[in-house]
Amino acid sequence: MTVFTLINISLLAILVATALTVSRLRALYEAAMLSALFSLVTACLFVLLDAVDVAFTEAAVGVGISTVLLLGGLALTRSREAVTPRRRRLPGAAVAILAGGTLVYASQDLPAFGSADSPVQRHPLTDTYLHQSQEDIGIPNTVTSVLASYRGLDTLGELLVVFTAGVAVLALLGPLAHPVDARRRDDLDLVDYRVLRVISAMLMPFILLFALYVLFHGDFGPGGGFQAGVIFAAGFVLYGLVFGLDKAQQVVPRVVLWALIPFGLLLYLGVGVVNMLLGGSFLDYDTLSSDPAAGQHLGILLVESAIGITVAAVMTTVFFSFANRRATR
Amino acid sequence: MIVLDIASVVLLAAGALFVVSGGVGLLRFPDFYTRVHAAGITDSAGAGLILLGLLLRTPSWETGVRLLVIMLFLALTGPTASYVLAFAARRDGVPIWREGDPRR
Amino acid sequence: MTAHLPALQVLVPLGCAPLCLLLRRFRTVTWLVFLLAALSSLACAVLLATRVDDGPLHYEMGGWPAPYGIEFVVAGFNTPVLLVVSVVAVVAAVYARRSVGDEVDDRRAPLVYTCLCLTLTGLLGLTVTGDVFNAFVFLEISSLSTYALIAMGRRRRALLASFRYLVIGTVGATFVLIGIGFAYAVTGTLNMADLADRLTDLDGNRALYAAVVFVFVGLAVKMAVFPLHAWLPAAYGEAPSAVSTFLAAASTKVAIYVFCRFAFTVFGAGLVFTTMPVGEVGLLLAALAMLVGSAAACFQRDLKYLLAWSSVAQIGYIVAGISLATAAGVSAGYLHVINHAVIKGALFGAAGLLVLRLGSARLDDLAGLGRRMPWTFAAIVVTGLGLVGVPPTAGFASKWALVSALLDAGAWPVLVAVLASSLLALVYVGRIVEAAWFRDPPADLPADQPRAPVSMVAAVWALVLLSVYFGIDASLPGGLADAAAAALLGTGGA
Amino acid sequence: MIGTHYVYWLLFALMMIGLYVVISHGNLLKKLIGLTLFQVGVFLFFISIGKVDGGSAPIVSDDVETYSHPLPQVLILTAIVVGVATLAVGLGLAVRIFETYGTVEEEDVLERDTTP
Repeated sequence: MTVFTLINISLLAILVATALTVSRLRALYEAAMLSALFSLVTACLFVLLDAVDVAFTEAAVGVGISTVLLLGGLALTRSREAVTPRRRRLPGAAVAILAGGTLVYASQDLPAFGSADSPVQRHPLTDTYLHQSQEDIGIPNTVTSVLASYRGLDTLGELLVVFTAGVAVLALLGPLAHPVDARRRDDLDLVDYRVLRVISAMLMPFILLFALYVLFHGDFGPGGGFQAGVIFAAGFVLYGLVFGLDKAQQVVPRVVLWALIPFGLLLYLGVGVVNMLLGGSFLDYDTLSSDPAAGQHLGILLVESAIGITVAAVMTTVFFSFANRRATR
Repeated sequence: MIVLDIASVVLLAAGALFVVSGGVGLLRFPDFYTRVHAAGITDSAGAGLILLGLLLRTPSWETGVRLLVIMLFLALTGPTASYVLAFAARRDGVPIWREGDPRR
Repeated sequence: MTAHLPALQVLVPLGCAPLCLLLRRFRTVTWLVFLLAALSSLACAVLLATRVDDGPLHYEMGGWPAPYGIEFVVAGFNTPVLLVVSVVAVVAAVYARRSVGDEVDDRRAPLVYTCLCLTLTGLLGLTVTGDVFNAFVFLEISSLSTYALIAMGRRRRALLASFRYLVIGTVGATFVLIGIGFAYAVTGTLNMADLADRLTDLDGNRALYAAVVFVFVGLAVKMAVFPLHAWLPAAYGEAPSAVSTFLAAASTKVAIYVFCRFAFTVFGAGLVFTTMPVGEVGLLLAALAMLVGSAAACFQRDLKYLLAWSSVAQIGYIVAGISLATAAGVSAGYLHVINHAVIKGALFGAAGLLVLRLGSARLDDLAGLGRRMPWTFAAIVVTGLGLVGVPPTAGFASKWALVSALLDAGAWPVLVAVLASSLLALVYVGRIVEAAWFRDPPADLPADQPRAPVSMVAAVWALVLLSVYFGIDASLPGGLADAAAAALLGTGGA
Repeated sequence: MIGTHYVYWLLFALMMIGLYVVISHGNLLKKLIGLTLFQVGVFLFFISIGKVDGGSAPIVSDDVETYSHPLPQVLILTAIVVGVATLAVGLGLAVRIFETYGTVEEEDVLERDTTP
C-alpha cells in the first residue's frame, strides 16, 4: 500500500461519509456547508489524480459559487427539510441499488485504475495531445490546448450553457420579473462589520489581479478563462456582500453586466467566423497568423478572454438576481 | 542542510499538532465561541506553521514567494473570518458558555 | 461557403441567441432574429439534404482531423431530422409572434426568443455532431433552455413541471455521461466513427454493456419512453403554446434520432439488438407506452395535457418501429417521426389558439365552440384523424408502414397494442369533437371575442396542409425515411 | 480486483448516494444537493479513468516523463460548468416555487395544486 493509495482511500472515505451525512441532514444550511466541504475534498482528490485544472475549477465553482447560490436560495426559501416518509425511500433505494449493481458488474471489465496500458492511454489521441500539440500549438498546459483548440466547440457549447443559465435565471428571478426596485437595507450587506470591510477593501485589488493572472497564465499552469471568470465573479460577490448591493451595482451597472453576457459569447463566435472568412474552418486559429503556432496562441487567448467575460458577467448577474430578490420581498 | 530539514520537520509536526488540536477542540469545546477559537487555530497556527515548514524545503524561490503570499493571505483572512463569525453570533444573541453550564 | 454548411446550420441560430439578448429592448426585433435563425436553419437543411446523396458530409471543427477534434457529420440519417426541426422552427416562429405576445409579459418575451434560439441550436447541434461528448453538451444546451421556456408558462404549475423535468432530465443526461465514460474507458475515443471501429474488438466486454444501458436509459428520459415519460405531460401542458408547439414537434424527435445514431452507427446493431435484448425491451416498452399513453389521454380534462399524453403513445409507435431493427421498421419509425412532428405541431398550435381565445384549453370550456372557431376545429379534426390513423391522412401512411414492418417481423403482441391504441385514439379525438360540436355553448359566452390572429392560424394550417399532403403523396417523407434507414443500417453509415 | 478497482467502487457508492437523495427526498433544494453529489461522483469517475500511476499533471515540462491524460480533464471542466448552470436554474425555479406555493416540499406543492 503506497502513500498515494492511502491518501486516495482516506479522501474517498471522507467523501462517502460526507455524502451520507448530507443525505441524512434535515437542516439544509448545514447540508449546504457540508456539500461545500464535499467539493473541497473533491478538489483535493482531483489534485491527487493529477487534474489540477479541474481541481481549481471545482474549488472555485463547488466551494465558491455553488455554495453562495445554495445559501442564497436557502435564504429565500425554507431551511428545514420535512421528514422523508418511508414509502418514498423504497423507490430511490431500488433505483440506486439497481444502477449501482450495474456499475459494479460493468466495472469488472474496466481497465485497472492507474494503468498505463489502458485503451485510453494507448489511443493515438494521447500522443497527439501530449506531444504533437507542443509543435502544433506550443502551449505547455495541454488541458488548455485541448480545451480551447482541439475541442474548442465543446468549450463554445459550455459557454452557451452558462449563457443559457444566465438567461434562465434572469427570466425566473431577474429584475425583469419585478420592474419596480423598492429595496430596503438589510443585513445582507453586512455594513456593520468594519473589520470585514477594511480587509475586503484591501484584498479586492488582489483578487481581481489574481483573476487576470489566472486568465493569462492558463497557457503555462492551471487556470484559464473559466476559472478567471469565476474568481472575478467571486470578487464582485464579496464586494456586494460587504459593501451592499447598491454600491456593487454602482460599480458594475446592470446595463454593463447585461451587455457583457452576450459580448463574450459573440467574441468567441466572432473568432470562429473570422477563421472561416480567412479560409479555414470554424475555430481554426491557424489562420489568424502566418505562423500557425502564433495564430493558435492568439486564438486561444481571445477565446479564453471571451469565456472569462461571459462567465464573470453571468455569475455576477445570477448572484445579484438572487440577492435582489431577497431585498424586494 | 540537515539543520533546515530538522527545523522543517519540527515545524510541520507542530503545525499538524495544531490542526489536530483544532479539530479536537471543534468537537469537544462547549459552545460556539470556543469552537470558533478552535477552528481559528487550524487556520492561523496550524496552516501557518505547516507553510513555514514547507518554506524551508522549497526547491526554487518562485515556489517560496507563492508560499509567502499564501501565508500573508491566510494571516489576513483567517482571523477576519473568525472575527466575523463571532461578531455575527454575538449580534444574534448566541449565549456564552460559563463554567457549569451544559454543553451546547 | 457551401463547405461550411454543416457548421452554419448550427452557428447561425447560436449567434442569434446573444443577439436576441442584446436587442431585448426591441421585442419585435428579437422575434425577427429568431425567425431569421429558423429560416437560415431551414435553408441550410434544404441545401444539405440535396447534397448528401453522394455520401456523408464531414466538417472538421478547428481544422483538426476527426478523432483529435470534433466533427460534424451530415448524412442520410440526419437530414430528415434537420428538416423536421427547421420546418417546425419556422412555423413556431411565425406562430410565436402573437402567441408569445399574449401569453408572456412584454419584458420576458425577448428572453423567450433567446431561449428558443438556444433550444434550436441545441437540437440542431445534437443532430449534426459526430462526437459523443459534444452530443452531451448540445443535449444540455437544449435541455437547460427548455426548462427555462417551460417555466414561463402562465400557470403556477409550470414552475413545478419545469423543476421536475430539470431533475429527471439532469439525471438522464448524467446517465448518458456515465455511459459515455464507460465507452471512453474501453476505447479511448469520443468520435462516433472511431468508437464504432474500436468497439468491434470488444466482444463480451461488460463495461461496454453498461455503456449501452446507461446511454439508452438516459436518452429514454429525453425521448419520454414509458416508464420515463412522467415529465412530459405537465411540461408540454404548462409551457407557453408556441413553446409546446415547437418542443412537442421537435424535441423528443431529436432524442429519438440520437438513440438511432448511437444504436446503429456507434454501438452497432449487432451488439445492441443481437447480443443485448434492447430490441425486445424496446418493443415491450413501446407497446406499454401506446396503451398507457392513449388510455391516459382519454381521461384528460385539458386539451394540451390530452395531446401530451397522446405524444407518449405516439412515441411508442416510433420506438416500436426502430426496435425491430429492420430496414422496414426503422424507415417506418422515421416516417412517423416526420408525420407525427407535423401533426402534433399543428395540434398544439390549434390548442394555443384556443388558449389565446378562451384563456384555457380545458375540454369543458370548448363546449359548442365548433361553429364559432371553424378553422381551428377543422384543423384539430383533420390532424386528429391523423393521430388515429384514418386513411388518407399522414398518420395512416406511417401507421401502415409500421404495421407491415411489425407483420414482417411477426411481432403480434405489439400489433395488437397498435390497434388498441388506435381505437383509444379514436376515443380521445372523439371527445374533442363531442365537446366542440355536440354540446351547447354556455349561455354567458361573450358574443364578440377577439379573432384569432391570421399569422397563428396560417402557421397551424401550414402544418395541417403539410400533413394532408404527406398523407396523399408520401413520396417525400417516405423517400427521406428510406434513405435514413439505409444510411443507418447500411455500411455507408458514419 | 480490489486493489485495482476500489476507486471505481467507492465512486459508484458516492453516485448512488446522490441518486438516492434525488429520487427519494421531497425537498426541492435537497434534490438539487443530491444532484450535485451524483454529478461529482461521475466527474471523479472520469478523472480516474485518465489517471496514470506515477504520472503528473498534463502540463508538459522537461523533467517529467509520464503524464495523466488531459482529455477526461477537459471533459470534466465542461461538465462542472454544466452542473453549476443546472444548479443555478434549479435554485431559481425552487425560489419561484416557494414564492408562489409557500413551500419547497414536492408533496405539499402537489397537494396545494389539487386543492386550490
